[in-house]
Parts: sequence; structure tokens; C-alpha cells
Amino acid sequence: MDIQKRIEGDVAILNLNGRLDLSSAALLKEASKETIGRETGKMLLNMDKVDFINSSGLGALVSILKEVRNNHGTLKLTNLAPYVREIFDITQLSNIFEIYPDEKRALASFK
Amino acid sequence: MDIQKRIEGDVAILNLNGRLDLSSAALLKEASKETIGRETGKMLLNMDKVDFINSSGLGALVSILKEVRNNHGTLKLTNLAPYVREIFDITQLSNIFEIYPDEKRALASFK
Amino acid sequence: MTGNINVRISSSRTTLPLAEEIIRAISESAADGARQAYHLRLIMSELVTNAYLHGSYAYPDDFIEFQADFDRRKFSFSIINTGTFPVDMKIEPSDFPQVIEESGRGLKIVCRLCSKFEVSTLPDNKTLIKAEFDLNSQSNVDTIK
Amino acid sequence: MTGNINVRISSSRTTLPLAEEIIRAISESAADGARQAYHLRLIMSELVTNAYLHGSYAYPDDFIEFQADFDRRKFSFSIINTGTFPVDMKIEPSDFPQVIEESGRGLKIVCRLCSKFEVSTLPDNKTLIKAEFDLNSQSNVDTIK
Ligand SMILES: Nc1ncnc2c1ncn2[C@@H]1O[C@H](COP(=O)(O)OP(=O)(O)O)[C@@H](O)[C@H]1O
Ligand SMILES: Nc1ncnc2c1ncn2[C@@H]1O[C@H](COP(=O)(O)OP(=O)(O)O)[C@@H](O)[C@H]1O
Repeated sequence: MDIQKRIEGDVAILNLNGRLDLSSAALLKEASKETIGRETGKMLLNMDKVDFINSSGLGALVSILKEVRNNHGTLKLTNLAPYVREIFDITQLSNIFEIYPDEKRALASFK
Repeated sequence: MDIQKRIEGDVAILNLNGRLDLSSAALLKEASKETIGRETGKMLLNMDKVDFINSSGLGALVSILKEVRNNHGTLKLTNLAPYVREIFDITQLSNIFEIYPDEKRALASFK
Repeated sequence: MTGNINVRISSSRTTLPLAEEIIRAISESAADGARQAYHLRLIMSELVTNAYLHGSYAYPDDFIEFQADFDRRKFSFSIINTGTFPVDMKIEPSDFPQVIEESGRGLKIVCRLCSKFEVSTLPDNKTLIKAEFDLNSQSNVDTIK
Repeated sequence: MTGNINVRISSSRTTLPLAEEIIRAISESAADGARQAYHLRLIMSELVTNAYLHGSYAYPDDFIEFQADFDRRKFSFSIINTGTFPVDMKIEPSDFPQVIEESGRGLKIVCRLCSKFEVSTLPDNKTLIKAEFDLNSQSNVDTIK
């Protein structure tokens, strides 16, 4: 998994590229950690290039979400591929995560 | 392997995409067959997107070369990736095939 | 397509990406279409990850062994690892952790996608898991809502 | 990286692409860099193709079995297929077919890239081929000119 960070206004955006499984879960948690430390606490994960996720990847996202909330921040996900999105639905995690179709709409939703 | 055909002047160009091995050798020979039947007999294989070739793939190219020559045509290869090119060198097939760095130079070399 | 493949792989942390690549290739060979390929890959990925994580990580220099067998109708997968499966555990394909749990979703996903799922305990502290996926009927995927 | 993997696969025409994908994944796990990965992939591809083509295509419902074993220093590969290797054949790593031959290059390429290459005949009309590649020294690749 390749992770690119950038800042848009006061939102930290992480572009994820590759498969999100046990081997990449630690990497993503690590990369999120610095971002979570930022003052505004607004974080967006763009999953456009994530072609595969399994329960270890979901676990990593849940872990990040908890960390973000502990820091009174907000986490949003965007650009989920259809089959990736389907796994969120199966596991009912679509109810827990804020998921947006694209970055523009996700960014607009941060107050 | 995915094969796209197009015509540039009187040269038939085949863009090859994928690995050139036993499974794709038959496909390539088939696709070349119609092209070889054309009047001018000028044929160019652009191998830019061929990331892997083995001896079965080389065998297919040799077979096409023979067919082209039997029809008094000319075959040229372009855009070989470095490791693919190396296999042509190892097997001394670089001496038999006309290999050009890019389409422009290959096209210019057809009289 | 029809195929039968048996893989035995040293189960250190470094070989998991190789195992993941192999199951990706198997899923693409066996599946009819991208969505089915994703489901097959996911089933195998969950089971292989578990074999590494709950089994072999605790047993250095160990191996896991898995087998996939498929034709146009059915995809069967089985996997063996060292380590004992908790006997009292029930896996319900519904009822995913509502609270924010980081784990415990793998086998539920597998059960949800598969038409058959079986755990058995083998001699020598080994666990054997078998899963079946119906490639023909849309039944197992239609139930996803 | 270190790994040991054993694959047994039904050797119909349709499973060759799956075998090719698996050896690609193995080569990427074992190699240090893209060029070495290409060489490992090529060695395995030649040997696997031969096992299908000269061996198992003549024996329907047959299997081929291959094994890769690697650490940072050495990559060892062995493969077994049904079918007899011609006893009188000599493979010279130089001396590639100068004339326009469509075949006969596979094992020469393998010998050229490998530090060790061995063919043995097993009972039951089986052929076992072993190849070794030195991952550390550049020796086997430097000889390519
Ligand atoms: N192959 C296995 N060997 C031993 N125990 C296993 C195996 N697979 C699963 N388990 C047990 O089943 C539990 C549930 O597995 P799973 O649903 O995949 O969730 P998770 O792996 O996230 O805990 C694991 O925590 C483990 O105790
Ligand atoms: N695995 C094998 N089993 C039986 N015979 C083999 C095997 N591999 C190679 N051979 C024999 O060795 C010959 C040379 O093989 P190779 O150099 O790969 O060229 P090609 O496969 O193009 O003929 C083959 O034609 C075949 O007779």
C-alpha cells in the first residue's frame, strides 16, 4: 500500500493506493497517527485506488476512527470502489463511517 | 494479451499489451495473420506494453517473421522494455529482428 | 474454468503478501466476473489471514496449506494451520459487531458469502477450515443487503 | 526475504495462466529489484511451460508440482511433471539456434541464467528438473552479453 498525504484548507487528505489487508493495516495506522495529532482534526481518506479490503483493513479503519474521535476530530471516507463499498454494507460499517462519493462533497461537508 | 491494430500510411501497426507467453502466442499469431495478408506487407509490432516475454513468445515472433518474409514483407519491432530487450540479446535474436527504439524511427525506416 | 491447486507455504510474516497474491490469481481464474472474483478473494483472504494470525504466527518455521478446487459450478477452499480453534465459538453470519470493534468480522464475512462453512480439529493441534461458494446461483451474494 | 512454497496444480491448458501468475508473485517476493525478478520469473516460466507442454498436455487430468525455496542468498526451484525427458539431449547455454527456429530456446535461457541446472528421471515416467539462482552475486547475470 502506498499512502500520499496532502492538506486542503484545514483538512488532511490521505490518498490510499493498493490493497488494505493485514500487511498494510499497520502502515495505514502509522500514517494516520501524525495526521490525527493535527490541531483541526479533520481527516479524509480517499480510497479511490484501494482495489481490495478485507476485515483486517476494516479493523484498521475502525481503529483510526476511534483515535480520531478520542481527539475530537472528524474522519470521512471518499471514492469507495463498488465492491469495497459492498463490504462496508455487509459488515454494517456504512452506518458508522461517514462515506462520500467524492472529495469535493466530503470537503464541503466539513463545517 | 490485448492486441490493438491500426494503419499508419501503408504500415500495419499492432500494439501489444500484456505478457507474451505460451497462452498468448497463438493469439498473436492469429492477429498477425490477417495483417500479413495485406498488400504492402509492412508490419510493425509496438511492444511498449509487453512487460514479459519468454521463449514461447519469442517463438511466436520468429514464426511471424518467417511468414512475413515468405510474403516478401517487412517486420519491425519497437519500444522493447529493457528486460525484454535483454532476452533478445541473450538469445541472439537481436541479430535477426529489426528493432527500433520508437515508432517514429521505425516508420521512417520503411522505404 | 476448472482447476485444482494445492499450496503449502512457510508462514512467516513476510510470506503473507505472496499468499495474498496467489489467492488473487486463483480468484481471477475461478470467478465469472469481477464481483464474484472479489468475493472469492475476500473469502480466501480472511481464511488465509486467520491461518497466519491465529495459527502460525505463534509457531515459527511453520507452514500453512490450502487447496482450491473449482469448476463452473462450485468453488471449494480448505486450509490447515497449526493452532486450536476455540471450540465454544459460534459464528453467526448476521449480527456484525455494532460497537466499534477492531476485529471479529472475518469469519462472519466468510459465512455470509459461502454456501457451506466447516471447522474441524485435526491431530497435532491443527485446525482445518472448509468453505464452499456456489459459482452458479446468485444465492449467496443476493442475500447481501 | 525468506520463503518456501510448494504448489501442485492441475495441468490443463486453462490453468497455465494461473501458474504464470503464481510464479510472477513468487519472483517478486524472492527477488531484489525488477531485473532479478524478471530473471527469476523467466526461469520459472520456461520450466513451468515445459512441464505443461512436453509433459502434462499428453496426460489429461494430470498434475504438475513445483517448489520454490529462497533466502537472501539463493533461489532454488524444482518441478516435477509426467513425461520423459529425452536422455540424449545436451543443453548448452551458449549456441542459441542461429537459424530461424521457433523452439528450442527455453532450457538454454534457463541454463544461461542459473548457477545450477539438473534433470533427473523419476519412477512412473516422471521428470524432475532443479534449478538454482544466485541472488547475491551478480555472476549469473553478468555473463549476459
Ligand atoms: N485458522 C484459525 N485457527 C485458529 N483459530 C482461529 C482461526 N480462524 C479463526 N480463529 C478464531 O476465531 C476468531 C474469530 O475470527 P475472525 O472472525 O476472523 O475475527 P478476528 O480474526 O478478527 O478475530 C479468532 O479471533 C480466533 O480466535
Ligand atoms: N519438463 C519436461 N519434460 C519432458 N521433456 C522436456 C521437459 N522440458 C524440456 N523437455 C524436452 O527438452 C526439449 C527442449 O526444451 P526447450 O529448450 O524448453 O525448448 P522447446 O520447449 O521450445 O522445445 C523439449 O523439446 C523437450 O523435448
